[in-house]
Amino acid sequence: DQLDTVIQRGTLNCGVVLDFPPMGYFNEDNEPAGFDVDYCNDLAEVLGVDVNVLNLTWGDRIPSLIAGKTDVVIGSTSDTLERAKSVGFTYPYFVFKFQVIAGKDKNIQSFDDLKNLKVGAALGTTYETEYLAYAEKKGWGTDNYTAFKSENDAYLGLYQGKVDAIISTNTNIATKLQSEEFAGFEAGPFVPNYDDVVGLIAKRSETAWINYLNLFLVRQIRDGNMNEAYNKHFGSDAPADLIQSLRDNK
Amino acid sequence: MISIQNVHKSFGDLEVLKGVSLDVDKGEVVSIIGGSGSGKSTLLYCINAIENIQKGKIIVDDIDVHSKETNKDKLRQKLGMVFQQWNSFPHMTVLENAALAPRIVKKMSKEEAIEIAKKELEHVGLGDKFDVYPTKMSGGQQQRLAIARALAMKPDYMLFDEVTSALDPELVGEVLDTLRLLAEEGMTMICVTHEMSFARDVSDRVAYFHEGIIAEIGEAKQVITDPQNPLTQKFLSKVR
Amino acid sequence: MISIQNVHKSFGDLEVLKGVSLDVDKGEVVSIIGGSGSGKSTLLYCINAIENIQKGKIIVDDIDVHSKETNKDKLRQKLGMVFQQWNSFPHMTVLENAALAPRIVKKMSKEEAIEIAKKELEHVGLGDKFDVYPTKMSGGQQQRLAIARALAMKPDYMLFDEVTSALDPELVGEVLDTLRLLAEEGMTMICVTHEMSFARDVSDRVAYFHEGIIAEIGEAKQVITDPQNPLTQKFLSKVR
Amino acid sequence: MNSLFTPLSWNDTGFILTGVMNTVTISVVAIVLGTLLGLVVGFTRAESSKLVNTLFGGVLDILRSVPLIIQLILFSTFVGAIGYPLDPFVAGSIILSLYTMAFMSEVFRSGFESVHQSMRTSARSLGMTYWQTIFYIRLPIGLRAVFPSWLGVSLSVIKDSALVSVIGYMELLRTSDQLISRTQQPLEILIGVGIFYFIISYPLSSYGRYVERKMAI
Amino acid sequence: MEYEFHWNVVFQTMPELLNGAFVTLHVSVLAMLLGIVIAILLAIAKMNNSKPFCYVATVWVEIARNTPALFQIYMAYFGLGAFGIHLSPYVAVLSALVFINAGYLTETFRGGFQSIPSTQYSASKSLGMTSIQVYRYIILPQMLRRIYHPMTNQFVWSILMSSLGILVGMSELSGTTQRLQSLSFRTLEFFIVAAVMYFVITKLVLISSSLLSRRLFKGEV
Ligand SMILES: Nc1ncnc2c1ncn2[C@@H]1O[C@H](COP(=O)(O)OP(=O)(O)OP(=O)(O)O)[C@@H](O)[C@H]1O
Ligand SMILES: Nc1ncnc2c1ncn2[C@@H]1O[C@H](COP(=O)(O)OP(=O)(O)OP(=O)(O)O)[C@@H](O)[C@H]1O
Ligand SMILES: [Mg+2]
Ligand SMILES: [Mg+2]
Repeated sequence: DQLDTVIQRGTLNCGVVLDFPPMGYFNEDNEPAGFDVDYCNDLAEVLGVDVNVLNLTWGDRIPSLIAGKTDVVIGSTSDTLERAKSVGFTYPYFVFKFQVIAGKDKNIQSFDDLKNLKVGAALGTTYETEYLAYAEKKGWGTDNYTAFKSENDAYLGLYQGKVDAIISTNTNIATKLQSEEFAGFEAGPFVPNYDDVVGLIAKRSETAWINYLNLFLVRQIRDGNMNEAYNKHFGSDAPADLIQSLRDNK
Repeated sequence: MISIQNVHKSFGDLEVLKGVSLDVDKGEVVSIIGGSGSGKSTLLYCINAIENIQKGKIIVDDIDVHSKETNKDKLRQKLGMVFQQWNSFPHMTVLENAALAPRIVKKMSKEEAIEIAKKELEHVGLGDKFDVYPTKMSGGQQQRLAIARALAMKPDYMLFDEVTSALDPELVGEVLDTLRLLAEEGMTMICVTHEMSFARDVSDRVAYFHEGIIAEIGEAKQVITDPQNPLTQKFLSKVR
Repeated sequence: MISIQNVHKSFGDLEVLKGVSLDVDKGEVVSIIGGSGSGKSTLLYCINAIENIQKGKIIVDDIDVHSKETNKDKLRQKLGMVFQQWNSFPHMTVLENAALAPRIVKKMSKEEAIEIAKKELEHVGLGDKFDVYPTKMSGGQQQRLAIARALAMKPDYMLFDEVTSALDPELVGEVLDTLRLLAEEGMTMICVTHEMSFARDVSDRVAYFHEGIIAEIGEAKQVITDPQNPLTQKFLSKVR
Repeated sequence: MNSLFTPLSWNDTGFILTGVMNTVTISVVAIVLGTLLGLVVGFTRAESSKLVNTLFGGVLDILRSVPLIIQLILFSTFVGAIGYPLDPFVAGSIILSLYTMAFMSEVFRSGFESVHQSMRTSARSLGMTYWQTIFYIRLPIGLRAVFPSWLGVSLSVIKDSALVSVIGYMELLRTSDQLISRTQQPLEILIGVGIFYFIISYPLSSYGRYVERKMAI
Repeated sequence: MEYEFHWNVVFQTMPELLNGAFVTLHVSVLAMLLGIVIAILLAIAKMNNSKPFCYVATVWVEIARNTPALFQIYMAYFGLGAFGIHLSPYVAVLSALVFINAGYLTETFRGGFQSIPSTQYSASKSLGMTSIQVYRYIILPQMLRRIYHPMTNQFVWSILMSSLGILVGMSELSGTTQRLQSLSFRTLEFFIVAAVMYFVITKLVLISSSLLSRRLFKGEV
């Protein structure tokens, strides 16, 4: 099975979305870096194989698995039941909150303030779906909505002024706000009533492999690797409630 | 009457007509023969004001062709012209080809234009081809169409530029017969041609062109069968 | 000797040759005249085994042209052929055009092939054009090249299919002169032609084709100047 | 914490060059393979019966009527799904070559057919065999006649190779996309990319048009 | 093959896919119409040899023909964004397609015009037609026939290239497909259906175009 294949091949093909800092991004040497990339490295290490990090867009994640280009995708994949019909999920490895980022001048207090603003998000993400569902419920229509092919494009669009606000994750927003380029922006309200619980994904049929990955995730927390990676990329210890919820969700 | 008086014409540095004079009377048929590039076509274009001239004058029925005041579109209605390549309009039927100019240039009613077109098409023997597209016809038929199309404008003069030289040998006859018919009907015609027997039998006078001048001109039979100018003799011996 | 015996040939439903018989002796020159579509070209193609036949027989020097056993590529080396158009290979120089077939078909060495090619090109008066590309030459020169190219294969017979009808009138002469030269040298030739004076002066016999049969055949001068068959008379009066 | 946004620097030269090289590589592969396949298919189509032609035509039609980007995604997903995952370069080369072939075969077919029947006949009348006629007459004349169209298709392949980025091949446009994310300087980078394509494409397309004009005379 | 096809997901979302197909058609038709108008102006500019216009036209044509469509779209989207000109994905794809269509059609129009033998002009003139009449009755009708097929091909090309909208998040057929497949992760099914839809659209366009041409152009050219 997949586990044997990886070990025999001696390389782990690990898919990461590299435009989603700090989970995945390119550093100034154009090398992959980030929380997810560290997880790839950790996984390869325990497997005793080399790692090959593949750069994916949101939309690429499943095709790359089905196409066999990746063995596992560590790419902040929301664990919806619909998707679980197509692909195998591990236990959660991270929990995001979806949040709005917008120019300070837009002065957004609540999610409903988005009503008449131009809003964007990356195509094929769960927060896109959530925003669209919310907008539909409120009868806002989709005229003010812009989809971007990637997270980076969404930020670039926000930066250039194509849109007034974008929906992204709390982590990414926090990272972006630390850079000078985004000095004029601020984090806005969270998407109401939604925690984005994400897991690793692998081929649905590979239960043994998914078992292994589950254990790997447990050990990441238990052995402190999780906290270390968190520290490296977020600049603080992992919050207790995050650890707790990961443990609970098991 | 067409009166050509000492006409000079150049394309850039190339002097193509070097002083040509020729008078063609009402009812007369003049054939022009001569080697390739000697300026025969150019002369016809100048008569029709499609090309301008640098020196000299061309007078058609008291109108100075190249004067600024002349309405050239109007003038051309007097002068029918048929060219070497079949230039029927490929996107129209035979009848539409012939009826177009009477309708849009002479502003005839559609019915009138079609009536005239039909008459002229029958005149040249295309009475059974009204609704055919010209591309479906032989070269000879296309040339006869071109003649009918010109005739439908009721011109006073007809200019023919080697109308048979792009045709298969067997189709030449039918076109020449049409020209012969026109000549017999008294049309005033200038024909550039390679058909020596036609020039001899049908025209009143023949002019031999050599490098932009008329090297010899005279009564048709005399020029073809007993040319005086050595250049004409040489040319005629080559084309037999 | 070429012996054509009661040959029938159809394209689909269209019967093009309806029983043609003709014997051409060594050294003889036979001209074929006739209207468009009468099957003249088709007969030449059948002799050369480019088209097959449905009935009858064609024998060239005791070889049955259309028999299954016949090596047709080999047979064609005996029979030089020149067409109305599209003859020269535009991607090769004149010399390469003429040397190609001797080299690749007869497997001569390059030197031999070039020597023969040069000889035949000089034969037709193209001794100064070896390195020119055919597209830069006049139509008449291209036709003479085609003749030289065929001659370079040392054929026993030459078939000519209206080799002058795509040419400007002034260029016809030079090609006919080349044919005349070949005839004088004793080449056996079948010439489809529209040039009546050539047929009369150069050939031994003339055959008049009408709708797939030989309507009249006889001594050249007689057929052209004093045809017996009314169809021939009509045809000749049309082409003059 | 690493800085997220860093401006373009000389460090990036190597990275950009890799993108350039990858664009060139996959274009060359597709043009070469597409040309060879196109020659064979084009020749077969020019010479074969209507039935064979219709069959071939159907397949080629699909390649020409489905957007390249969809073909790329479908193919690379499909081969993976049946258990033979391919490297983006390999998958991209295969689809791009087939896509090229679909256009090249039409080009060559018309080339073969452009050699007038009478010219073939006159070659045969000299005693050349069928294959000799093909190699000495039809191929050289036909290829010459279609050279400008061949060049046109090749240039469009170079341009279309940008689409292979969607299956993860790091060609020039994807490279620059990544740099844009990091530097937030889209204009400079895009203009650079545009100039690159232009200096490859413009001289060749001008040359093609020049040849075409010369042949028309 | 381990992959199991789940077609029902796709069929449930058919209305959205059809809507995407409509947007595809919509943007290509618009891109074609605008492209034609601009191309006519550019072709006239190029043929008149009036220096500044001719120069602009040449630059336009050469850039359009010598850079990838994907580049044009990025340029319209993010390149112009750097100047503070913000086009929506729809408008960005539309303007890139218009830009390229205009570039290619300019050459088509010019070629079509030049392919009409000048003898048609002199022949018409010799019948006494004015220049406007010659264009109206003789030149333009013949030109339309010659450029009709290249124009059809350009239109099909526009349809296919609008699929690049996927890369700027436009909701045409490809973009919609991408979005829908990410919800359920049924990649193959969705893209197969999209491929079939593209094929059908282009075939329909080609068929109706040839039916139309049979009605429009009775005589052959
Ligand atoms: N529009 C033009 N521009 C430049 N040169 C021209 C033009 N038209 C004709 N010429 C040149 O003028 C000369 C005379 O041409 P013209 O067509 O009058 O000859 P011609 O006697 O009719 O010959 P042919 O028998 O071949 O028709 C030729 O050398 C030709 O190349
Ligand atoms: N390959 C072919 N397939 C079908 N019909 C053909 C073919 N070749 C010739 N024909 C027809 O056979 C008839 C005789 O043709 P052929 O070329 O032999 O006439 P021809 O006497 O040489 O006429 P021309 O003087 O025009 O050259 C014509 O009606 C022609 O359309
Ligand atoms: Mg002339
Ligand atoms: Mg013939």
